[in-house]
Amino acid sequence: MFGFLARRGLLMIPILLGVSIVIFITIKIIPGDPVASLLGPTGTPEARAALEDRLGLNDPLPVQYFTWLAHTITGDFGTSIARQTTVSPMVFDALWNTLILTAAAAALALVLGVVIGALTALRRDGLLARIGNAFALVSISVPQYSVGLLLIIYLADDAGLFPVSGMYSPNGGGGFGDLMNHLILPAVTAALVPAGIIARMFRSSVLDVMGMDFIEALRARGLSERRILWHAFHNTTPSLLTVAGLQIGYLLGGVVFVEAVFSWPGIGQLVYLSISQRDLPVIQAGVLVSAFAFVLLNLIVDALHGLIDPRVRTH
Amino acid sequence: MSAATTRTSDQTTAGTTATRRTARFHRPGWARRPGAAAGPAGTPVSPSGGEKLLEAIGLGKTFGNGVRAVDDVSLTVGRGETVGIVGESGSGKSTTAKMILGLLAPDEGDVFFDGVPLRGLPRARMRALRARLQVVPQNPQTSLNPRLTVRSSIEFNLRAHGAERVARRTIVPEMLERVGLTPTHAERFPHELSGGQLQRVAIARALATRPDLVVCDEAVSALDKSVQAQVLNLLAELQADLGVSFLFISHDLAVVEHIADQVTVMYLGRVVEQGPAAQLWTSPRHEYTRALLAATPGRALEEAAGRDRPMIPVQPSGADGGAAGSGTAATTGQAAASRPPG
Amino acid sequence: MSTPHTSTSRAPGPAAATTAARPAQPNVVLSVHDLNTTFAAGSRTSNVVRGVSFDLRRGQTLMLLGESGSGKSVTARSIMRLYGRNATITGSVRLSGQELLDLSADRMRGVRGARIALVPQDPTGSLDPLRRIGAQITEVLALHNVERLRRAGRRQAEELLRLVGINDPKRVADSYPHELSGGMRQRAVIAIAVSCDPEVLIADEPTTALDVTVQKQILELFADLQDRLGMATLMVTHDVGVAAEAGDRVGVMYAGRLVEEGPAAQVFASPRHPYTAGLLAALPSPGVPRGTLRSIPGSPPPAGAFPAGCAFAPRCPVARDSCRTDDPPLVAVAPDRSVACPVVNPASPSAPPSTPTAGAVDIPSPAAPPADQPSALSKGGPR
Amino acid sequence: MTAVSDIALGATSSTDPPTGVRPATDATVARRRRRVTWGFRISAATIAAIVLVTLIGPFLVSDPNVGSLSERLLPLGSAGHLLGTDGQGRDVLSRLVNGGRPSLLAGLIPVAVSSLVGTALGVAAGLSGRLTHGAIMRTLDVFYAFPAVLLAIAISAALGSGISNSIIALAVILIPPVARVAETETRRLIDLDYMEAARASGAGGLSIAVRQVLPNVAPPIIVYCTALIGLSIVYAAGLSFLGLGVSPPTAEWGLMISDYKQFLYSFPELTAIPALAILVASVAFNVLGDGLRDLLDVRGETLT
Repeated sequence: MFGFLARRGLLMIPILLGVSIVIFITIKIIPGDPVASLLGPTGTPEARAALEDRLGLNDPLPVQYFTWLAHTITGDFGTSIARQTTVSPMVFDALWNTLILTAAAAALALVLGVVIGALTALRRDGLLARIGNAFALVSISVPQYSVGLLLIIYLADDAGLFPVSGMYSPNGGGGFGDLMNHLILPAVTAALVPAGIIARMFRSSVLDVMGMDFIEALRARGLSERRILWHAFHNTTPSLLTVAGLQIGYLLGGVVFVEAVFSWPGIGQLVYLSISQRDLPVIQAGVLVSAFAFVLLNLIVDALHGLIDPRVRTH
Repeated sequence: MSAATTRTSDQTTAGTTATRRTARFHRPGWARRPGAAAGPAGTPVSPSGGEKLLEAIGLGKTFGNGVRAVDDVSLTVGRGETVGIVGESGSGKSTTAKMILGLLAPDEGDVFFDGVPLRGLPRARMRALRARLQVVPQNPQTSLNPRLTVRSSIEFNLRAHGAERVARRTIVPEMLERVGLTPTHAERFPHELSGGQLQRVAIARALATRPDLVVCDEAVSALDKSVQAQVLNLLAELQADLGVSFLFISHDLAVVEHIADQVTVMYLGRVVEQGPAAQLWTSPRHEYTRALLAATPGRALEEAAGRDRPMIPVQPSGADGGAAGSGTAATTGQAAASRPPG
Repeated sequence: MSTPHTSTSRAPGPAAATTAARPAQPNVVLSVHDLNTTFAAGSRTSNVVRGVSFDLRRGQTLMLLGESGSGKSVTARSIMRLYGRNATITGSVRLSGQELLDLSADRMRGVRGARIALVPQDPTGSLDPLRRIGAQITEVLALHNVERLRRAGRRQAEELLRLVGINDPKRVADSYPHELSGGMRQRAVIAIAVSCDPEVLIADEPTTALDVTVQKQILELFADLQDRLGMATLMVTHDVGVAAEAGDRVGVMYAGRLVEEGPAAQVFASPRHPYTAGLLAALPSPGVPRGTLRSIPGSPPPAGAFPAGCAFAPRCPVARDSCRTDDPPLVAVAPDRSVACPVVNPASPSAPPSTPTAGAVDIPSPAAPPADQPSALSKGGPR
Repeated sequence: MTAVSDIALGATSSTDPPTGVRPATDATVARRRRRVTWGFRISAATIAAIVLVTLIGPFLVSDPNVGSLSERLLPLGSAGHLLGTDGQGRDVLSRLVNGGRPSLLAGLIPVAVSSLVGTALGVAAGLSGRLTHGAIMRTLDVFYAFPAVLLAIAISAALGSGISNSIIALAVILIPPVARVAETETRRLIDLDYMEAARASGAGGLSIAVRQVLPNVAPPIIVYCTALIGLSIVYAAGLSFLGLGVSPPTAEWGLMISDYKQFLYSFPELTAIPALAILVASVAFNVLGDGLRDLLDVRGETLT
């Protein structure tokens, strides 16, 4: 098991390197002149040359890359151009907020997806199953930014049940209950698409397993249908894990829209705001940190996969 | 595909005369080749007297995971001869077949086809050579591409060797009739055919380029026994008519004994016994061959055969399904006549 | 997902004797009578098993021999009522006198695994890939023997593995299915099947996925277990050789029907039904020159799409006109032997219908040899 | 992205097939299920209607960019303005109809591009030896390591706003999943008997890829990409919503939502109308994908 994890962990290194290269290149092709925006309109050519030199912009690209990478690995993402503060705390705060939202949405999506998936697989012709299928189909097609807006109107504003935006109320609150209250609407919005996808995949997976030979063998051994279902669900866990892992990763990016609508102070909103301000270091750091979280998540999913499925461990 | 350069051999003279690649396909019909084994069906071609068509010397293959799949395997296939390879799973028989087909490069040893070593053969020449070296795969359900019609599957092989459209048009129905189907089968998809019919199509596809050697990789193992007999008879008949050689790979000793002149027994990647089929059956030398023979179910049944059965005359080979009447390639009266008194 | 089934008309068909009329046979563990299985797919129905009857005695192995689509596996599964709602099973299946088709789903569940066990074809597919072998055995033990403790179950599991010829039961019990070889897996599956000491063991092509040398070991294991545990075995196979080696009796199936039934040695030495004869003649054997195998023309009809009359008639060399309209019943032609063919058994069309083992009337047949001599084929002969 | 099949449970799983013509292989079971579903028909009709409206609609409605402030924020059903007017007095129906073309194109073109590039990459990787396969797949893995939407935003931002840049960004993020599906399908074939026969036939690699592999890989790719169109439309409108797609005053669905959300509390229907348009188009393509799966008998493969 440790060997298995170590192998998977090692595989992550080249991927992370690739990720860093892609980010570095993306930032390099961004139009606009970071030096000019740092200097402001009054910068002299001399000051400009000095700054370029200080920022290492005259070095060959590979050197620039490795310098950048060395800083990045130590958690030094530089200084925000727009806010003139160090990027790291900003980004890690945002990441934490995004993770809270993602975790809540993922839990919701998983529960909803598994319940609907199991329901539609086992009661294939019932009315509930039809409703479940329709829900799954519509929810995977939903544009989150508009669903979020509509939820704001009907639940937050008209009914006054939930706060409209932000993480905490400005006056008072700030506690766990306050956070939960703010969390519900964005989490539901973010969970819709992954819930639909998990439901559909889980349905297929249950049907798949129920069609396998060993299910008949269990029946021939006299097991009750409930017990057989238990075996079947156990056997769907590897594929459920894979799908759920992918969906949580998708959430990490997909919450951008949700964060924008609900003014949730996460990575997505940070990156989105920084784009309009051409705040390169923040964009770099935001995308890099998200990708890192994603890769880490994959590692965890792999580990769980190995834990559940003995066949994965030995191969 | 237009790079039709040289062929290594001409079929009719069995020499190394270079001919245009497409010439192969412009012959009218399926003439009986001079020089092909002309005896009555079933008369074994002398194993040693025949001309060497394929020679594998000291083949060895180790896979990436350290498994020694094949170790020092040598065998010879004469022209117009059938050589069987018997072995259980993991014996290396399929790996050997892949190396002989040139689909897998051996770590050690060499394969000579008609005197030409496959190792280091330029790509173009190897591809040209493949017209003469074909394969009939194991599982009738997967030996044909499910998304292609029978015609497309056969034409694919022909196109690979530069057969022009006109030639392909005539060869496909000809080949289908040759294996006991009808030209109407050309437009069918694999899922519309039975297992026996699928293997007939696979045989037609393999023979379409008029090969010298066909590797039959467990080609009848997945068939029902009553259908398997039809296909075995068909193979024997095609060999008698066309003089083609077969390398017949199977785990079924009884089938190999029946169809092959020479048999190679493999165990854990090595050859444990080689010799004439009949001798192997009656007086096996190696311990493993004896064990294999003893384990072959129904051996007792085989020994008791012929004494009291069958009490009801059963017709000799006919085609299975669909093609009742015109399309059946019934075995020749000759073959039926040579049946031993029952 | 219960296992509903319909056990409807028990009305005797024209060709079937009533259940009551059958004399109780000593040692008959499983008695199948006029078994019919029909599957419904949408509006279509297909009758896959058609009036199959046979008796199975204690300590006996009956081979159901047939090619693909002959209904042999469906027969085996119908006996265990393993099909869902889309299958209709009629007739009678009696296990030691108890009618199985009348049992409630719950009670049938108690029979499965405990009194009738199944060894499926593919040992890999029939084990839960995510659970250790030991746990899969103890699960069944616990299921059918509630009072047993978990640890005792584990010890019992290891004993069972030893019983099926596994030398290091501890290791195997702790293994996952994918860590074992095919032969080992099949042994584990057999251990599960015999764990509750069943009266009847149903094995569906138990050796088809195995190499011949392993196959031999597994067949020997079956014989050995049968001697030790005294159960009756119903084995399904497409392999004539396996049937000849391992069967006391053999039932040949074609197109959902039993066409010939009798002691294995006699059936293979002197087959009566044209299909049996053709099947045997089609086997390659020494002395038959290449290219002269006597194959049966055509191919077996697909399951559920059987021609009218005798389903074999279109491929039969001796078929008469009447064969294409009348479906011949299975008729006793000698003590212990029955054949469903009016041509080889001319007395039959007017003769009273009879069940295979009724043994009441011995209809002398000109086609039958005066006496079936025991041949080299008897079980336990040279292997 | 696990490949899953919908093959019914129960009777069809036994070795001796009770129904059906022949041993139930993948192909035969699936072929029997081939059918045109109602979902397929309805979704195809819906898509045809949407396309028709976006093609000829603009000629039938008023100029989407002309409005008078005196007519701003008219409610639904007003005379001459069926769907009312927006904050600048522009006709909402006109903007909706005119917004269809950029919205659909921004969704369709990335899928078209990525399906071609992704299939080529996937099949090439699937058929190549270890080195090439590894190189292609590991490169794709890197793109896979980004949360897709975030990567699209980053690329869009890097290239600058504008519809063509958002199309490029979406194409880049859609290539890896398409390539993975193609690679998985190709690998599934590679050891099959007929592929061995094809290699043994002497045909060239390209010929094998086109004539033997593609007919098998194309159906699942078509099904997958049809569903991707729905996703792509949602993403494209989302980029516009964030201000990274088309620039004002062009009418586009995502931009309409972004424009109208300021009136969210007073005129929620303004936001709901373009949102509904996106939802209908997206659902239609997803249902079409499901229908195509049944029609082309593809083992299930849904969005990731």
